Amino acid sequence: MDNREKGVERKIITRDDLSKWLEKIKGHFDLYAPVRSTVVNFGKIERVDKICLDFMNTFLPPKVLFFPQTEELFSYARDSEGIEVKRAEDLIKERVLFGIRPCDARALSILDMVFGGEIQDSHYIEKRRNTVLIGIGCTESLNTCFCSTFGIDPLSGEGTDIFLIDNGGYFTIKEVNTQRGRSLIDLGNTFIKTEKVDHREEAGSVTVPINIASITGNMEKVQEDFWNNTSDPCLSCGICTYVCPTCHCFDVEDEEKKNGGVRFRTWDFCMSKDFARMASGENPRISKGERYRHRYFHKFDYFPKKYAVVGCVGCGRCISYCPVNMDIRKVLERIRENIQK
Amino acid sequence: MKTRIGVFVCRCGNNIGGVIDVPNVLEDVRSISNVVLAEEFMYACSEDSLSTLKERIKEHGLNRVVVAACTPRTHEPLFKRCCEEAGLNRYLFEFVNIREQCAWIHAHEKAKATKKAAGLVRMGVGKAFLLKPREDIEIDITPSAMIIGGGVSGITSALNLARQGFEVHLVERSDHLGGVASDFKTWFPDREGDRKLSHLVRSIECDENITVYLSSKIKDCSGNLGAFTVVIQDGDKERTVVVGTIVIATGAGVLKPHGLYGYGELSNVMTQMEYDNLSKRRKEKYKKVVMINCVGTRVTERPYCSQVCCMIAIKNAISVKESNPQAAVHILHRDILVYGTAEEYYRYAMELGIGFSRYTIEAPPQILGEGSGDTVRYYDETAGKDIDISCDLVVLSTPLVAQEENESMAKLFKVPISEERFFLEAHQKLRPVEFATDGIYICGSARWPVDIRESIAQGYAAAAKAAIPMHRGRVFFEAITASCDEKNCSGCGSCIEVCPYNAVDYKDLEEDRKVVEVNQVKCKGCGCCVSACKNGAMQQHGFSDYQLLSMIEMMA
Amino acid sequence: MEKKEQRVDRGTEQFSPKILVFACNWCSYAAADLAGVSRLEVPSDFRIIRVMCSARVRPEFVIYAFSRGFDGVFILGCHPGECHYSEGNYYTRRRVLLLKETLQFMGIESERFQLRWVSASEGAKFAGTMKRLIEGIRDLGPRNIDT
Amino acid sequence: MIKVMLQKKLQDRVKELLQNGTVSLFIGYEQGPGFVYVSPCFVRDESGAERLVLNQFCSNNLAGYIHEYNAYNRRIGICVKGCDARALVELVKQNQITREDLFVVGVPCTGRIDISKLREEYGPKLEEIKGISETERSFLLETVRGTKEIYKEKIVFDKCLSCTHPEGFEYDILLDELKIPEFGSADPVQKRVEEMESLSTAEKNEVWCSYLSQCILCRACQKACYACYCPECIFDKAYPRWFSKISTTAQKRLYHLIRAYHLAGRCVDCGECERACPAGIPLRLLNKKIEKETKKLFNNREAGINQEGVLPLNTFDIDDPDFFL
Repeated sequence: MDNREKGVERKIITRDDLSKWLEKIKGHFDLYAPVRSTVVNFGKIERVDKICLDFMNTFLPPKVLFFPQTEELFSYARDSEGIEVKRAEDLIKERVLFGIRPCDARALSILDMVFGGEIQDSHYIEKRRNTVLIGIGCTESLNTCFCSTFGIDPLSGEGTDIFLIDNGGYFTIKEVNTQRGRSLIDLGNTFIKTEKVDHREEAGSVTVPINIASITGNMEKVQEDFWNNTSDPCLSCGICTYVCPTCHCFDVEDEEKKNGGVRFRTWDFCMSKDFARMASGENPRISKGERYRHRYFHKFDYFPKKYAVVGCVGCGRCISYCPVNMDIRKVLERIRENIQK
Repeated sequence: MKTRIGVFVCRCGNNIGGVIDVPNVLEDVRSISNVVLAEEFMYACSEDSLSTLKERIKEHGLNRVVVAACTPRTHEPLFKRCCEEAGLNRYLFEFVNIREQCAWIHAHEKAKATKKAAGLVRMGVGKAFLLKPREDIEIDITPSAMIIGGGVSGITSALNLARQGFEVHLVERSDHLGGVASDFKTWFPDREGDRKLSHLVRSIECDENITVYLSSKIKDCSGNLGAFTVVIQDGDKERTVVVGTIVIATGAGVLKPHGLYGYGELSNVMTQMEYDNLSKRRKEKYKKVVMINCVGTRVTERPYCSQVCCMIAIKNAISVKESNPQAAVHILHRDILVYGTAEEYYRYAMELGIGFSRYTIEAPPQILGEGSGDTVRYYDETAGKDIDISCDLVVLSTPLVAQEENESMAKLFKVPISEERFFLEAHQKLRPVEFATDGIYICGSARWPVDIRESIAQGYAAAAKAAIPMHRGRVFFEAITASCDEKNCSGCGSCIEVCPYNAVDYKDLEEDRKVVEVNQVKCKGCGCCVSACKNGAMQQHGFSDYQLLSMIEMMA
Repeated sequence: MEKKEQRVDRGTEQFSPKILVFACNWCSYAAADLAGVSRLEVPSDFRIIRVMCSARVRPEFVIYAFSRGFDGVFILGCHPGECHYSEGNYYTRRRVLLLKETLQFMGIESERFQLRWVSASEGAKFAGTMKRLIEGIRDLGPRNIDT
Repeated sequence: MIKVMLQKKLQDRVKELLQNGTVSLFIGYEQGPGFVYVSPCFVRDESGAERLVLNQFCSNNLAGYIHEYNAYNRRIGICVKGCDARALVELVKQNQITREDLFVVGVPCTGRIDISKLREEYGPKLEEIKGISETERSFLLETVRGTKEIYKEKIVFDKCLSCTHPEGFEYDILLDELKIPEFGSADPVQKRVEEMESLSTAEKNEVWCSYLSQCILCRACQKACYACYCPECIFDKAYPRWFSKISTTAQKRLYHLIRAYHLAGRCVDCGECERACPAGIPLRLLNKKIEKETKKLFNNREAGINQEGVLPLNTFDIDDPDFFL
């Protein structure tokens, strides 16, 4: 099918020029972009030609750059006088994140509510404030994608500073949403041309939405043994949580050293048996079913109640990486059926 | 209750204090949380230090005590007892070795030794923090002893223990009792012998508490103080006895110096022992006797002094001379070692006209003659020339050497032997007739070449030591056994497979789950099972993963 | 967050490795004491943890120590056949060998992890062995703990 | 369509087993998010038996679920391929279950398809695949664009290339004769182990660091393993804390070393760890290395082959090698 409009005037940048632009950006900012090793992940770019452009989406979501798996909060030193606490140095140099997908951009806006709401998490906010996002639209989708469920347009740059669309030989600069974005565009002025092009405005394959309208708000109606049975194949590993762009639970750990130590926060996952275990040894979510229920409640019940938004963006990572092929869409459908029963 | 750790660093006079900057160590230790007190002692083991220690425990409400001093192998019991006297459970004490394993071996780098000592104390504190109170394990003791070796020392031990009312099993590998001593015509120093020995042997035979096993060997030994199970082999027969204690009195052998001074080739060259035995059986009248001392000893392959040969040589020289005053007796020696009252006999020998001449190891004496030796030629340092002595008998003073079986015996009883293959006691000064292994004792020349006087003294000593637990009737073991946390046990059975004592076995839980259980009496606390346990359900008291990791962590 | 610690002695410019030693109570710990009693000189770069038997040293301790930045881990035990607990050191020998191979495979020099037999009477052997092994670690240089 | 027949046979037998109360739970496979994606399936009543599928994509080693469900069920029915039966042999040997508590249904296998290999051969649009059949040498994929033939050895799991079954294992039912499939090429992992061994230590370190940099410590490799059955894992212990979630290379190396070491002599080479790894780390490499060494050094047989024997680290030989001393 061909959805191209003929002869629309757009700002474009060729693939070659994109590299040059990014090279220039790299001169002013720390540049992060997708890099391929065993998997594709966001990484700090030393050489622009290492950037991977033919990726569907990264293995780990961009949250790693704002809420890293392990993050130092502060360090402390003890001597006979007392304890001295030193806050971890936060990101000072501004950086550019190139290649964020629309679903992940939405996910960041969700994380903003968590870390920048009632409680301001300075570690996150600082990093977020100092990062410019260059998004790339999805002209193709994976069969695990279901972002349209949550009203996400794969070709809209909501939440990004600059939004590009890959047109094969060249990228269209579809949106420049912020002042910071404009200044980045200024850096690339010599490479960005305005041309009449065949412009693609729709995703190559639209993601299939699922009906969640009757789910949020009605989760309580799901019977208990539903969770036990549904969670049967689950291995209680941490993959779905760690690859989820909106999961943000963390654990705080101290690493003791001689006369002092460092306090870190690290990602934690709610499918872990120990996640809810208290110091007393009491564990309110001892069974796999209870933990599984909690995971779905968090995304489709607690989140909408608290932030008026569903805590899922339909990126499909948890489906692709699940070692036992559990499918969140299938589970949601079964939840709907169970509620209706 | 808050953990309150008291750290006490011993200077051991100059031994530790001379190398390690003790105040510096204390300063470092004070910065560790939960350390409420850090003090130094000049001698921590002295009576007044111990009473100060007790006071400090009470005064500061200490519930963990760390002493950094010498080695736990000798002084740990002392401090543990001290803690106990101050009302603190003995298992809440931790010993740090900063003398033998720090000050003494690193005396050449004092700054580093101080840093290391502080680190070692930190590790000790790290472990002390996690110590848990325990009670010793109590075991009943079988009131019987096994004496291995029917020589003078073993006989003495056996008689002594039997007279205290204990059942004694005396095992001798030859067909008669008496050991090396039965080869001697006379004993040093009173030069009586035969009569005394036969008296001792008769006493053994008459004592109804003693069972003698002649021509027998030990085939196997298992168990521990209180209940050793020993298998005695006599030809094809095997007997198993259970005894509370074991005394090793296997003595020593005499070196047969083949290849030295024509021994084995010349008919009139023999060892002191052979001469003694010969003169016991028939009266020989030799006119020209030359004795050569230090044959095969104090040399590279056998660097030790056998301690008894000089005296044997003098004793035999005197007896030659006394039975035939015309005889010319010469002792060629490298040095004469006659300690204590034996010096008298040395003088007496000289008065009798026995010649003593020194030879050097660089130019050892030569025996000249065909078929039998007729001349001994040696280089006399004083005269500065070779001197020939004519002879009709050459007697070689050879050292006592460790029994060949010592190695296999050591493995059987799990006790150490020295580089010279003699048995190694727990501590030369502090625990001379004991092994580090409880319930096994050592006496006589199995430990080190000794004369008959000492053999007898040690025989008594070993008997006295062995009698202590048997009189008490029960023994307390350090509770460093392993135990299994049922909650975490997966029941995989690895621990059962590796336990050398069959102390671990399955136990069925109600909830249809198999877990293991450790028999606290059978467990000897090696920790094999703990390392085999994958998730740490099995732990050894006093050496738990948590405690050892904490030590590593304190070091990192 | 992980930095290569500078552990070079300024005075001698010599690298002071961080070495963990497990010694069994009956043989090698006694040998270390004997080395002390004999006033032998031993480099001070190691710390001994006393265990009742070398078989108590679970391989995880070794892995843990390497993860915590130790440059070397040595286990000292009784000679084969002389184990106070009959057979503990045979288990140790297997465990150590397999772990050495595995460590090497994962990029940690197997020379950093050593097993030696030292009996209670071998004070001099203890001193000599430690000297040699520590020298070996010095030659290998510091471990980069974040890699 | 022999496969479909087998699937039907399986469904019927399971229905029967549940009906007459032989088992209270049957663990098999069901359709996941697409034809090529298969999920473990837990059937508790006869009506559920229809969910069961059986095809060349059913690769999970279901033995891993046994320790979790054993406590709650009288007797568990389980569907195993020849290779998975090795895990059952080990579980019985390691006292995790008694053979009588299991009802083992052996399913024939001619090699299972590795999705990542398939993706390389076929392309990313795996949702196009709607059916599968096979010939002696190839799999025939029925797709929306017609049938596509792919040589088996190109897309089966590496482990399938050197397939091994346990000796003398008694299945309760065999759906069809169990044969060891033969392929033209051998399992490349042995060669990869050798390649790794030939590198210098620094190079090895570099390779592992690059692998470990991808590791997210999700511990799926561990959770997917049949042999991970401890009530509380050493990595989860708070006291002592062997392992923290702080994601440094050092921590990751500790994790992978301990995991592999704990599997010494127990790894049945089902490859679940590697398959589960979302970051594509070749974990079998480490397991194979340990298997190779235990074989070479201690003359130990692969795990799960025979029903006798002691784990290599739970025993010793007085003449064990001591060249390293």
